[in-house]
Amino acid sequence: MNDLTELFNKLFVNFNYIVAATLFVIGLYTVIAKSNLIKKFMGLNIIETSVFLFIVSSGAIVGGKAPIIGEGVSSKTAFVNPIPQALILTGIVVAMSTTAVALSLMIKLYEQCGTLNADKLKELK
Amino acid sequence: MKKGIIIFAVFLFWLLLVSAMVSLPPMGSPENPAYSHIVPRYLEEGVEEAGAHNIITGIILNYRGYDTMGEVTVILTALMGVLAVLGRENLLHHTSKVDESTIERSVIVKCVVRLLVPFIILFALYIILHGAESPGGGFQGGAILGASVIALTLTFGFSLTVKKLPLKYRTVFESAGPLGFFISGVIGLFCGLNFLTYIIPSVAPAYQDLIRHLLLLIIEIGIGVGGGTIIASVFLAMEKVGKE
Amino acid sequence: MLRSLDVLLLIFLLVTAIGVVCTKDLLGAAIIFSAYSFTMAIVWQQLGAPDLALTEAAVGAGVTTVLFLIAISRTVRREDE
Amino acid sequence: MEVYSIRPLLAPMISIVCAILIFWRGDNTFLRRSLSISASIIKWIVVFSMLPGSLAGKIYVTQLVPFTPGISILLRVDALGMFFGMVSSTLWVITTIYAIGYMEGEHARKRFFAFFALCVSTTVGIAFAGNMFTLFVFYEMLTVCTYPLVIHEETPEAMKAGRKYLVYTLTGGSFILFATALTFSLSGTVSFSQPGILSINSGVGILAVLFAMFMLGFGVKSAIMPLHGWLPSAMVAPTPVSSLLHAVAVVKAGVFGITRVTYNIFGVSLLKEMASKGINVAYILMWAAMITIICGSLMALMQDNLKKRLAYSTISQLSYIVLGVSLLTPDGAAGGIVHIVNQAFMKITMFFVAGAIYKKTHKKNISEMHGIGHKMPITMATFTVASLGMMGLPPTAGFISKWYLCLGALDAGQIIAVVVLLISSFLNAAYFLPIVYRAYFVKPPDGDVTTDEAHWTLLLPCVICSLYVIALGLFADLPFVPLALVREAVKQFFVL
Amino acid sequence: MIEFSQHCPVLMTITLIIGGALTPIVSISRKKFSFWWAFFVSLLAFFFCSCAVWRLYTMGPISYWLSGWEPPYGIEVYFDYVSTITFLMTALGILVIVYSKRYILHDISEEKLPTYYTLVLLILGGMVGFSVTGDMFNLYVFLEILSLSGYALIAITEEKLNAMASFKYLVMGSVSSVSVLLGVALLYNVTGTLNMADIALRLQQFGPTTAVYVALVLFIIGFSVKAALFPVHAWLPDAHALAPSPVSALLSGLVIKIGIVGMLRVLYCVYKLGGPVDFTSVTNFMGWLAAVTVLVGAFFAFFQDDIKMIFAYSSISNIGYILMGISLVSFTQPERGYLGMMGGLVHVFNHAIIKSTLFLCAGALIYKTGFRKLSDLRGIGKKMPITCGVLTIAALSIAGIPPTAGFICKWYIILGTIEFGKPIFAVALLLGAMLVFAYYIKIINALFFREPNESITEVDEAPLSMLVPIIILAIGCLVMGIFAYLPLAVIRPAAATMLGLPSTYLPLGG
Repeated sequence: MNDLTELFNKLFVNFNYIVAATLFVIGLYTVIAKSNLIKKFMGLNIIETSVFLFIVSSGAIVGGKAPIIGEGVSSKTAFVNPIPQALILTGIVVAMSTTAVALSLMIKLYEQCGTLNADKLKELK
Repeated sequence: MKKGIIIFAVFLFWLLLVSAMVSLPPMGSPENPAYSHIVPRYLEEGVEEAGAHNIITGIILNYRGYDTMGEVTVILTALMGVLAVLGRENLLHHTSKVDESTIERSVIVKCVVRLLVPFIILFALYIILHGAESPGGGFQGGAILGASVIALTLTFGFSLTVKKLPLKYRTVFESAGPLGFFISGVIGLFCGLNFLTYIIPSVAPAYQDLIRHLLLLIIEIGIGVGGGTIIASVFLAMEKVGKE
Repeated sequence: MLRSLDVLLLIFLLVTAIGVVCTKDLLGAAIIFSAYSFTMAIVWQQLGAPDLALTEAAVGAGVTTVLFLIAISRTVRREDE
Repeated sequence: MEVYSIRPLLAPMISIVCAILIFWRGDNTFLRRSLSISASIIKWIVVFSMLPGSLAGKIYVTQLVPFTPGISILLRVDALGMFFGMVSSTLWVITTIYAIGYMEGEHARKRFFAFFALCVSTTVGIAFAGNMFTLFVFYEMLTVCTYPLVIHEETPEAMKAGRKYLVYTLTGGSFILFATALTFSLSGTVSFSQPGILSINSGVGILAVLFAMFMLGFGVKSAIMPLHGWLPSAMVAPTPVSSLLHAVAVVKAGVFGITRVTYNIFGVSLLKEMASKGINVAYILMWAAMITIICGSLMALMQDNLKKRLAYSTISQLSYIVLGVSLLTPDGAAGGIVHIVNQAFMKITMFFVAGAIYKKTHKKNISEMHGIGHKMPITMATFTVASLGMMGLPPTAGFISKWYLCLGALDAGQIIAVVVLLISSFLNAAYFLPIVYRAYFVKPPDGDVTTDEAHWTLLLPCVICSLYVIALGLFADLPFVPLALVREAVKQFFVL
Repeated sequence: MIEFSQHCPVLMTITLIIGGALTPIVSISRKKFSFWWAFFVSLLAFFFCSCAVWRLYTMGPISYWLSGWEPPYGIEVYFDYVSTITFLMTALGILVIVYSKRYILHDISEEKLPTYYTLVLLILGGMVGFSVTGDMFNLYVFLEILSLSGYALIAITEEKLNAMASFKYLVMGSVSSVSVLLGVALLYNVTGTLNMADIALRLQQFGPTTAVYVALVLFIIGFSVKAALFPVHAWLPDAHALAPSPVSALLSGLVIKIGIVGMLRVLYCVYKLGGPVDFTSVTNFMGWLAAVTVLVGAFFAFFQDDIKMIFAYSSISNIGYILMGISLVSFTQPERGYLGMMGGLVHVFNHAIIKSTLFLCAGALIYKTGFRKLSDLRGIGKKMPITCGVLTIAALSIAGIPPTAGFICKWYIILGTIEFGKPIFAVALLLGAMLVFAYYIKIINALFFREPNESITEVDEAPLSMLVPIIILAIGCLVMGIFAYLPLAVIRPAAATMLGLPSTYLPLGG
C-alpha cells in the first residue's frame, strides 16, 4: 500500500516525463502501424517533440525564470537550467530538416508511383 | 491481429520508458545533478564569459558553439537533400500550384500581406540582432524571415519570388550559416587559439569585448540569413510544378 | 511544481497527439499537428523556456506545418490512398 | 641446426612471378612455354640445392613477415618439408612438359598455365611452411588456385565438380582454421617443433576434439572415407591437372598436413600418452585408413572410366600413407612418408598414360581399350610398370613402401594392418591387371595393330616416371634418394 | 608542427563541412568545377587527418577544447585510437570522389553535380566529426548530418525505387536517431553533464539506476539500426543496392560502421568495463545477435541475382562479424576480450576497404554495360579483365581466403571466440564465411567461366578515373592481408584502450 502511494507520488512528480513517454509511444505506434507515409512522418515528428518535451522538463526548476540575466535581476533569482534549452534549439532544427527531406521524398515518390500507401508501394516493387 | 501485436509491443516499450522515468530524480528540484553540476557556472559567470545576457544564446554560440555549427550544417544538408531529390526550381520549366490556381486571391489578403511583410522582416531582424539580450536569436529570426518569403509567394505567386530572389544570391546566402562560423572561428585559429575562440588576448583589453560582439554578430547574422534563405529555398523547391 | 494549467496543457497535448493519429483526413491531421506544436510551445513557455517557445511556434507550428501542407497539396489528402 | 637462407622463399616466388608473367604476356605461345619450362627448371635447381644440407640435418629458415607476436609467416625447410618440396618441384618439371603437349589446341591456355604455376607455388609453400598458420594460409590458397583448373572445361559437369570440390575443401579448411586457432589458444604457439607443441595438461578430451578437427580438415584433401566424394568428380579436369593436382599436389597436401599434425603438433609421445589415458586417436585414424584402403579398392574395381578407376585407386593408396603415419612407429612412418613420392610417380605415370590414350584415341573407358598395347606399346609398357609398382612387387618403388609399412605394423603389433595391406595388394592386381591384359592380349576390334604413339611431349614424361619407379625400387638405399631424406625426417620425429 | 597538429582533429571536420557548404558557391558558373573543389577539399582533410594520426601515435590522444572551454563546460573533441578510423574515411573519401568524376554523370544530370559533391563532403564531414567528438550531444548532431546526407544521396538518382528505399532508411534512421537522443537525455538527467569522460566519471559516483540501463538499451537500439543488425536490417539491402555505386561504397564501407563506432563510444567510453553498470548481459545478447546477423545476411545473399544486392546483404553479414568481435568482453577480465576486440576493429577497416572495392567494381561494370544482374553480366571478365580481376581479389578477401585482408579478421575473431570460451560463435562465423564464399564463387563463375552474353558487344575497360581508385583499393586488400602487422599495429592500442588496458598492452598473439 505504501509502495503504491510512493509509486503514485513518483508518477505525479515526474508527470511531464510520463507524458513525454506516452507521446513517444503514440508516435511510435503511428510510425509502425499507419500505412500512409505522411502519417508515419507525423508520428515521427510527435516522437521527436516528445523527446524535446522530456529534455526541456528535465531542465525546469520550481519557480524558475527564463535564464536571461539583465540589469535589475538579482542574482538570487532561480533560473531554469539553460543547457537543455540550448540543446533543444538544435533539436528542433534537426527535426525540421528531417521533415523537409522526408516530405520532398514523398512528393517524388508520389510523382513516380502515384500512391503514398506503404502496402501498395510494396506491391509495386 | 497485427494491430494488437503492435499495440502490445508499444505498450511494453512504454513500460520500459516509464520505469526509467520513474527512477529519475524528481523534476524541478534544484538538487538534481542536472542542475547542480555545470549549470551554476553558466548562470553565475555566463554573462561575463560568454558575452550575452541571454544565457541560452551564450551557450549556443559560445560554450557549445560547435553544436550550433553542426546545427546550421544540418539545415544546409536538408536543403541539399531536398535539392537532390526534387531539384532546383527553374523559371522556364516550372510554376507553382499558387500560379496555376484559378482562385483569384482577395484584395484584402494582398493588402494585408503587402503591409505586414515589411514589419515581419523588421521583427525578424530585431530577433536576430537582439538575440544576446532577449529571447530569440539567429535561427528564430531566420525562420520568421523565411516565413515572410513564404507568405509573399503564396499571395503574389511563384515567379515574383524567384525573380526577386535570384538563384545566384540565394546560393551564396544559403551557405551563410557555416560560413559565419568559419569566419568567426578561424580568426581565433590564426591567433594561435582554439577554433571558435572569440576573445583574442593579443588585442588591447578595451577592444576584446567589441571584437567578441562583432564575431558573435557575424555568426547570428549568418545563421539568420542562412536559415531564412534555406527555408525559402526548400519551400520553392517543394512548391514548384513542372510545366507541360 | 505542477500547476493545474500545466496538467491541463499536457493532457491537451496527449489529446491532440491522439487526434493526429486518428484523423483520416491528412489535411485535418496537419492542422491538428499544428495545434499540437502550438500547445507544446505554450508548455515550454510555462517551463521557463521562451526561446524554445518562440522557435517551436515559428518552426514547429509554422514552417513544418507549411511543409506538410505543401506535401499534402502535391500528393494525397486521404490517408488510405 | 637452423640456417637462415632466402632459398625457401625463392622457391614459391619463382612460380608466382612466372604466373604473373603468364597473366601479363601469356597470349604468346612461345613465351608462355619457355616461361613455364624455365621457371620449373629454375625452381627445381633451387629446391635441390638445399638437398645436401637437408640430408646433413640442416634446417633452412626464412622469416617472411611478422604477423603478430607468436605468429608469423615462416618458411622452414626441415627434412619432411624438403622431401615434399622435392616431390612437387620434380613433378612440376615433368608435368609442364606433358601439359604443353596435352593442352595443344585447348582453350584458355594462358589461364591454365598461370594457375598451374600458382598451384605449384602454393604446394611448395605448404611443404616449406614452418608453422600451422603458414601451412593453413598456403593450404587455402591452394584450394582457390585449383578451382579454375578443375573447371577448366567450363562444361556444366565441370562446374558441378568444381562446386563440389570447393564445398568439400573449404569446409575442411574451416575445420583446420578453427583447430589452428584452438591450438594457438591452448599452447600459445603454432610452430612445428619436435616433438609436438601441445601438452597433456590441456585435457585429453579437448585434445581428442582438436585431433579430430584436424583430421576432418586434412582428411578432406587426403580423401579419407567418407570425405572422398570430391575426388572422383574432379576427374573432369584436363589430365595434367588430374595428374599433378589430384594425384600429387592437392591430395598429398592433405596427407602432408596429417603427418605434420601427428608428428609436429601432437607428437608421438603425446599421442601415446593420450592412448594410455584411454583415448587412442591414432588407433581410430588407423582404422579409418584401413577401411578406406579396402573400400577404395573395391570401388575402383567397379569403375569403367579409366580416370575414375585411377581416382579411386588414389583414394585407396593415400590411406597407405595415413596408415603408416598413424602406426606411430619409425618404420611405419618411413613407409608411409616414402609412399608419398612412390605413389606420386606411379600414379602420375598412369594418369599420363590415360591422358595420352585419350588425346590419341579419345577413349575414356577401359572396355573400349582392346589391344591398345599394340597401338601404343611404349605407353602401355610404362603403365604396366606402374601397375606392378601399385601392387607392390619388387623391384619397383611400391615394394619399398609396402615393406616398411609391414615392418611398422608388426612393430606396432597390428597384425590386422598387415592383412589389410596384403588384401589391398590383391585388389590392386585385380583392378590393374585386367587393363594390361586387355591392352596386350585382346585384339583391337578393327584389327589395326600399326604402332601409333602419342607425341613425344606426352610420351617422354611417362617414360621418365616409369624408369624412376623402377630406379626407386632398385637403388632404395643410396644417399640422395627420397628414402634417405625420409629416414632423416623420421629420425627427427622419433628423436632417434 | 606540434602546435599545428593539435588543431588537426577539428580542422579536418570543419574543412569537410565548410568545404561542403562552399561547393555550391564555387561552382555557380561552372558545375563541373565542383569535382575539382571536392577533390581539393578531401585532399586537404586527408592531410589534416594524417597530421592528427601522426600526433596520436607519437604523443598520445589529443583532447581539443573548442572555444577554449575546459571539458565539462564546453565541447571537447577527443582524438583517440578509435578515431584512427577517420584516416580511412578521408582516404576512402578521396577515392570515391575521384571515382565519381566520370561515373556520377551516368546517374545524375550535370545540374545536380554541386549538390552531389556537397552531400558527399558533408557525409564525410559528419562521419569524421562523429568519430572524433567527445561530447554526447555533439555525437547526435553529427549523426544527423551524416544520416540526412545519406538519405539524400540514395535518392539523388531518378530511378523509381530509390525514393522508396531512401524513405525506408529515413524512417528507421530517424527513429534510431531519436532513441539515441533520448538515451543522451536520460544520461544527462542522471549525471548532469554531456561530456563522455565526465559522464563515465559521474556514473561511477552515482551508481546505476533503471534510467541508466534503459539509456543503454536505447543506445543499443539506435546504433543497431544504423549498423543494420538482424531484426532491424530491413532498410539496408534496398538502400545500398539502389544508390549510385560510389555512394554505395561510402554507405556500405563507412556509414554502417558509424553504428559500430557509436556502440564502441557508448559501451567502452561512457559505460566502461568495470564501471557501475554491468553490461555483460547486453554484450552477450549482442554476441548472439551478431551470430544470427552473420547467418541471416549470408543466407539471404544467396538468393540474389542483382550483383549489388549480393554485396549489400554481405554487408549485413560482415557487420555481424564486427559486432561479434567487439561484443566478446568480460566485465571482470577485460584481457579475455582483447583478441576478439582486435578482430572486430580490424574488420572495421578491412571491410570498409573490401566492400568499397566491390561496390566500385560493380559500378564500373554497370557503367560500361548497363546491366546489373549476374545472368546478364556473364562472361564480362574477358572484356574487362582489370575490373573483374580486382573484383575477384576483393571477393576472395571478403570470404576470408588468405593472404587477403579478410582473413586477418576471421582469424582474430575466431581466436577471440575460443579465448572467450564461446566456440559456438566461431562455428556461426565459419558457416557464414562458407555461405559468403559460395555466392562470391557464383559471381566469379558468372564473370569468368560462363559463355559471354551476346548482347554485350563493344565493351572495353572502364575509364582511368574509375580504374585508379579500384586498383588502389585492391592493393589495399592485399597489403592489409600480407603485411597484416601494419593495420594491427595501428589497431592494437585502440583495442587495448577500449577495454581499459594500457595502450601498450600486448599479449601473445595479440
